[in-house]
Amino acid sequence: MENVYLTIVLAPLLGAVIAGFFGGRIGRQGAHAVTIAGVGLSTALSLMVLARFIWGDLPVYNEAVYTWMVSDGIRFEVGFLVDRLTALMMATVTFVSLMVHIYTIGYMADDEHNWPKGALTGKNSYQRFFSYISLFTFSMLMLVMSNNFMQLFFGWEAVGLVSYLLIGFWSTRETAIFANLKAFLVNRVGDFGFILGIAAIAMYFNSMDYAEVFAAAPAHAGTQVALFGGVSLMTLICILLFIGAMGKSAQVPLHVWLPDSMEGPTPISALIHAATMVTAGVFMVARMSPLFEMSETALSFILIIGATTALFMGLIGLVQNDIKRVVAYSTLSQLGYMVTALGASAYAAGMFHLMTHAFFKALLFLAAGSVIIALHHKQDIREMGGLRRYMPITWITALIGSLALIGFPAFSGFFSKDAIIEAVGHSTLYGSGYAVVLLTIGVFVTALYSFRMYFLVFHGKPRMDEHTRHHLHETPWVVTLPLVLLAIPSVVLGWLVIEPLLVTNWFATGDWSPIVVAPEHDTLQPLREHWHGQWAFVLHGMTMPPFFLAMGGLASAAVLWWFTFAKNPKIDDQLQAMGGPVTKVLQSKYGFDDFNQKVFAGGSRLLGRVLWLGGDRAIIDDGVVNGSAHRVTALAQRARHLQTGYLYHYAIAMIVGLIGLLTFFVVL
Amino acid sequence: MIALSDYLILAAGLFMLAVAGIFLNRKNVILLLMCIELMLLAVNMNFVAFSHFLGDMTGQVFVFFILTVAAAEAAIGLAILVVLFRNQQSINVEDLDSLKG
Amino acid sequence: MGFEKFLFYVFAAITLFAAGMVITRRNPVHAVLYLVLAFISSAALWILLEAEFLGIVLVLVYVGAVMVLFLFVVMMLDVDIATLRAGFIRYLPIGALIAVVLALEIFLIVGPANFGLQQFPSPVPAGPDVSNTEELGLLLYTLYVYPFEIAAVILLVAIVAAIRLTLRRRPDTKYMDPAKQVRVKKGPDRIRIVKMPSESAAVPPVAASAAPQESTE
Amino acid sequence: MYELPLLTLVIWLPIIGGIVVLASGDRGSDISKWIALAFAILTFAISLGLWTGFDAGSGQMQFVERAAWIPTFNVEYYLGVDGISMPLIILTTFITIFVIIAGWDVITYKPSHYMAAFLIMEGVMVGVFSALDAILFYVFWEAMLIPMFIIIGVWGGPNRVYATIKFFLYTFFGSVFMLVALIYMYFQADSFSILDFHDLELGMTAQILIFVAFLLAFAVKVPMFPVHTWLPDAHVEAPTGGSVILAAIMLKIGGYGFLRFSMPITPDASASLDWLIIALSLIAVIYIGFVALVQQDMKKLIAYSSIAHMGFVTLGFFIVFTIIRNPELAGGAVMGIEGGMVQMISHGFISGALFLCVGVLYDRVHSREIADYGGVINTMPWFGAFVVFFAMANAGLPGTSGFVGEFMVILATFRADFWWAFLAAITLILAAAFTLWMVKRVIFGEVKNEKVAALQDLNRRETLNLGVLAAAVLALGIWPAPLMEVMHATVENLVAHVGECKLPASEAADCVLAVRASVAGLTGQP
Repeated sequence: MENVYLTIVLAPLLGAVIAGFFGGRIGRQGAHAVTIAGVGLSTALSLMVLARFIWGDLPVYNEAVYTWMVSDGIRFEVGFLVDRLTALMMATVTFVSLMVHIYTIGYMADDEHNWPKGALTGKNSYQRFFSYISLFTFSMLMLVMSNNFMQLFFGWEAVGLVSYLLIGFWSTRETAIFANLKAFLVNRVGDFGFILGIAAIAMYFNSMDYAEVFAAAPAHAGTQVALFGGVSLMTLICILLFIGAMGKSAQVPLHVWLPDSMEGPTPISALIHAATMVTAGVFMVARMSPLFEMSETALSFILIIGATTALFMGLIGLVQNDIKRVVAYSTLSQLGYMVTALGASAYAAGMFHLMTHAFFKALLFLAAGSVIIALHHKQDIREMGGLRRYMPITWITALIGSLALIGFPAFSGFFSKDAIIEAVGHSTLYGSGYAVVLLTIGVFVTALYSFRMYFLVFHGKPRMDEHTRHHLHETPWVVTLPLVLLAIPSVVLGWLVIEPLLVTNWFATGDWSPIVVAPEHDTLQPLREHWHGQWAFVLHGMTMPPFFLAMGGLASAAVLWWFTFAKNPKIDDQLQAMGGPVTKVLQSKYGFDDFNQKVFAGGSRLLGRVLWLGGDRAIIDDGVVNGSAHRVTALAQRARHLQTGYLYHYAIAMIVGLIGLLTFFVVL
Repeated sequence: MIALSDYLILAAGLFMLAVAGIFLNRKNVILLLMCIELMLLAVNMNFVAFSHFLGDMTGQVFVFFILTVAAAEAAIGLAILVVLFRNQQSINVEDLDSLKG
Repeated sequence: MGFEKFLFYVFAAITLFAAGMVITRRNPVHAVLYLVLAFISSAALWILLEAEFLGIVLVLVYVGAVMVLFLFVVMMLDVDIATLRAGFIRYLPIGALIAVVLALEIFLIVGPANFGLQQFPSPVPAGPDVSNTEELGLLLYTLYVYPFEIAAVILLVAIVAAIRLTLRRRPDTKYMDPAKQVRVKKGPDRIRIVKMPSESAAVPPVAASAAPQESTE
Repeated sequence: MYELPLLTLVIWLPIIGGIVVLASGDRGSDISKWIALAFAILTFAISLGLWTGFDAGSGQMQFVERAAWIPTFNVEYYLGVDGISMPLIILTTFITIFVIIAGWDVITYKPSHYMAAFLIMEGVMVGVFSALDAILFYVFWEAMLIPMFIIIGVWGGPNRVYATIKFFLYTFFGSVFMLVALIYMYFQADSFSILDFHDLELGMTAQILIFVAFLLAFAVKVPMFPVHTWLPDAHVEAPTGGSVILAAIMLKIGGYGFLRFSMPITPDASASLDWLIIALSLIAVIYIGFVALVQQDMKKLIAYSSIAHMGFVTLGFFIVFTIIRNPELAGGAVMGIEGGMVQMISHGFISGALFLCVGVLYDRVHSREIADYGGVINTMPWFGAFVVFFAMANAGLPGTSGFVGEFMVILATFRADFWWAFLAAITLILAAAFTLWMVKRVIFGEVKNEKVAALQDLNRRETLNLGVLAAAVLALGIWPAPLMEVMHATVENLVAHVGECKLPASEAADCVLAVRASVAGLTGQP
């Protein structure tokens, strides 16, 4: 199997290299052909691997490809661990990536208009874009298929790099290059914690290998570290690792980069900032479940952070008018759900939501992209409306995506989200009460903002200008095909996989279980005990508060729209104005951006200037280095008067010295 | 008998006179040079006296070398003096302060 | 008091007296002459110390050569003695004071208490067949041959330096350089061919007659 | 079996080459440049023999050459390499090639002298890395200053005189103390062999004085806070090639000195004063990181970033003692030193490449101010790609060589102390911040002015230069194992050596604990 796995990883890399370095020579056709071929091959093989895990009896693969280095008895290797968890992620990543590749053909078709005239960067931007997304696929696969922490960190940073390149893809736009720098730095804050976590593992386990670390972990369950007045080793490691996940999965307060990253082209918003990369944190925590299970403190921490993100980021989505930003805040909120699930030890539920979310959020983003293409890169939802008549496929698929997002019964989101809320409800950890309340309210908010956007975009009278409206038409097949292909799993996936994923513990292969849950934390156990098939789950879910809240949100959006907005298009602004201070707080995104900008960015620049001008220049250079030279000069200026130039003065000095010396000898 | 100390005291006296001479004639380079000759003479006197009283010829060898060097010094010193006078029309030490700091 | 001792005191007195005159004489020529006296009496004292060779060398070399050199210089230079003597009286007390202090200190050390006859008994006088010159020569040409050579080189250097320092080229006197005369070549040094523009007929007669004269010159 | 004296060849071939280049002169043709290039490549090719012939299993000195030089004082012509110096020698010969190529068209004033200076520099630096005799080392060490002095002083920028003198005085100031220490040890050991010094038994007071003397010499070279201020000035004024050599190799000599002299000769003093070096290293990482953030001049920014990265090197070296002292720790000491070594090699590539990048811009626009640029990628896309790549490497992105050393040092430091690792890891954020902020302002954005609009992309020569360096950075990042294997045995030897007390028998009772007391005694504290 090694060759298969290597092919899965290297095919996109090869595509990226060819498209990136020889983009000018092979042209647009060549570039998208070669990258799609690469990713397509990966997808096919990944699906094959997944299929063989489901229906065959593929053993878990855990081997090193080559030894990166050996130092001090620790082997740093590059290798793959492919079990069912990995296979699921691989399939999701490659499939969504393939869809995005196809979609990009349409989205980037007229990319040269996005560049200033004469800029050489605009010349092969199409090929470069394909190169980047293929490179991303490679990096993400390296991340999920890793069997050790070093390679995990490699993938972790590599996806960050590609994200940096892609957010700043339109490098002449000031907002884009601001956003990509911000994204990279905020992610680096997370990585800061992550690398310390890895260092802690290296110190106490003397190994980078997952399997070895997990095997040795129980022995360290009671280890205490003399920090902060004594914490358990596992808590330290888990919280440090989770700080990394907070960066990548955009959890409060490291979430600030994600909305800004919407400056990148829409396909990558779908691929990287919704479906795959941001879920890396979720995947990582699930992968590390044997460690996280040993620290209730860390789990509580995760629970609270996740729940906070889930509700409060959703609220911001209510006041956004940029179509992509609404979806972005919804992504933040959904990531919060996944993380909360992890905190409640419902790793399977988190992975389940990750998967369903990957499909329906990619779908929503691509649908938004489709709308943006049709409107010639206008993104303000107040200038849309009535698009369902012009773009039927986009409309239907977007509706499916929205329904899946809000957890409409029987859609994929319903299963995953209900499972999460139920699991969190069963959690007994500190903070679980807080979490379950926030998540439940979050359901209402999700439905409200999703359908606010949906109605504003697809229903009512068209509000765009005449010129644009005349040119409105459905986007080409390369755009709509991925929409349709993503819509199908958005509907049926939940129904199909909830039973294996959550109930029968499909992840375990033989005696290898990637997801480990301590019995006392097993919040999915009640679900398993009362499992009577999907129908029963749906029917049961429809009696629970989240369902009513979701429907309430949907209904509120519909009512608001139907009775007010359809008549008065300005009503949205007025409503927001009525919100007063609350709206202000939401529009300022709770002030995180201003705070970071002023305190961290401004503060470091100020500190740097003080240290440079005060420390380096004033004290060291002018004070000590040039200062000592000046001191010597000044002293010499005074001492030179001793040199009168008169012979007899020197003679007297000599004789006086002689007398002194003689006196010294005589007296002694 | 003449003691070693007698010679030493004589040499010391010579030396003192030379030192005093430097003070008194502090402006006349020629006299300064002469005083230096006197000092060397005093030193030589000591060497010869010690050589005699210790029965060691090395002291006289040293005097020989000192005489050589003193002759060379006097020759060059006077030559410099001549050049100096030619350039400055003076051998007044007070006029020679180009080394003043 | 033996004759020897008497001689010592006489010459010692002469030496000190001469040295005192050297530093107090107004006229430098006198000072040099007193210096000669001091040297000669010192030479006598050295002979008393059985250092005959050095005593003779002192007279021959020092008095005969170096002091004459001093005299020449003193007489050659037109020295304004008055300004050079200024401040003589003013510095007399401090000069005397320093000299006395120094002398006292030295006497304390070199006095009879440390270097008297008890400590350093007078050696037995050498017989008439002992040659001080020979002994010195033996030492100089065996053990001290290298320093001796170096001393010679120093003297040579001093000669060269003194000549070089005092040598000067007078701009107002004319010299012949035989080397240059010998090196003259036929071509460019003896004959110079000057190219002239050819004459034209329109040139006025006055100019035409003047031109050939210039060219032959 | 007859063996070529490889080390002698690698040292003297470029020096002879330099003389030949000087003799060839500048007669309007490129002949001197071709000769210089030929010598540089030949030297590199020969130096590769050191790698291929190296026995990685042995931590002993190899390719040893030994001949009497000044027998009166037991000074020898004594050369040899181990796993620490060999990679540095190859780095030197490798980088020199690019320096010569980089100066090809740019240097118009006496190019033959320029090339010759670099070739001689190369030979002398190889000499520093391979000398096993203290006096030989010292001679090379000081000789190194001369070509650099000339390079900055002749081909430098407008303020070059100040920068050269500052550079010279700083480094000279440090090295005289080292000479005193070396002579002291000669009287103790009756030999100038560095390996004899390693086995020399020294009392605590002597060790501390020697350690401080070495520290002064090496800290200036590294440079460590607070004796670092010569570096930004020297870099700013130096021509591109000078900056590259300075950053890529000369700084490494300080780090090499710590490994070859300070730690093995005075292990007890190092152990008792390691807190000082660690504190200075952490200050370098953080303080300098902040200072780099606000630089207006690209070369200064990279210079400050070099200081911060070299802080990692010294940190990696000196945490060893904390780890050794802690009996609970199984390992980590070797990783710290190896991490520091990898960081040195990698920094050689990355900083060299970054300076070459600045040189590329400077040759075209004649400005190093960040504010004079903006949107360079619009006119120079390939160049922009290289800059982003090297910037990422500078920020320690995994997959590039910049990551390997940082990663290992952080891993090892964590064993020594959580908070040290915490502070060291801040570099992850700071390095990314100052490097990428510069990239944002210079490379990205809209074309800022006409000069930028008129820029031409890389020519073939520049592409070759940067491309090869990029390949090296990538190769080392993807597969550092070959480099690690070479130095492994040596570093293990070194760790075993510095772990042993060198105090004489009379002080043996104080070996670990009384170390502190002795320091207190020296400073007059109870």
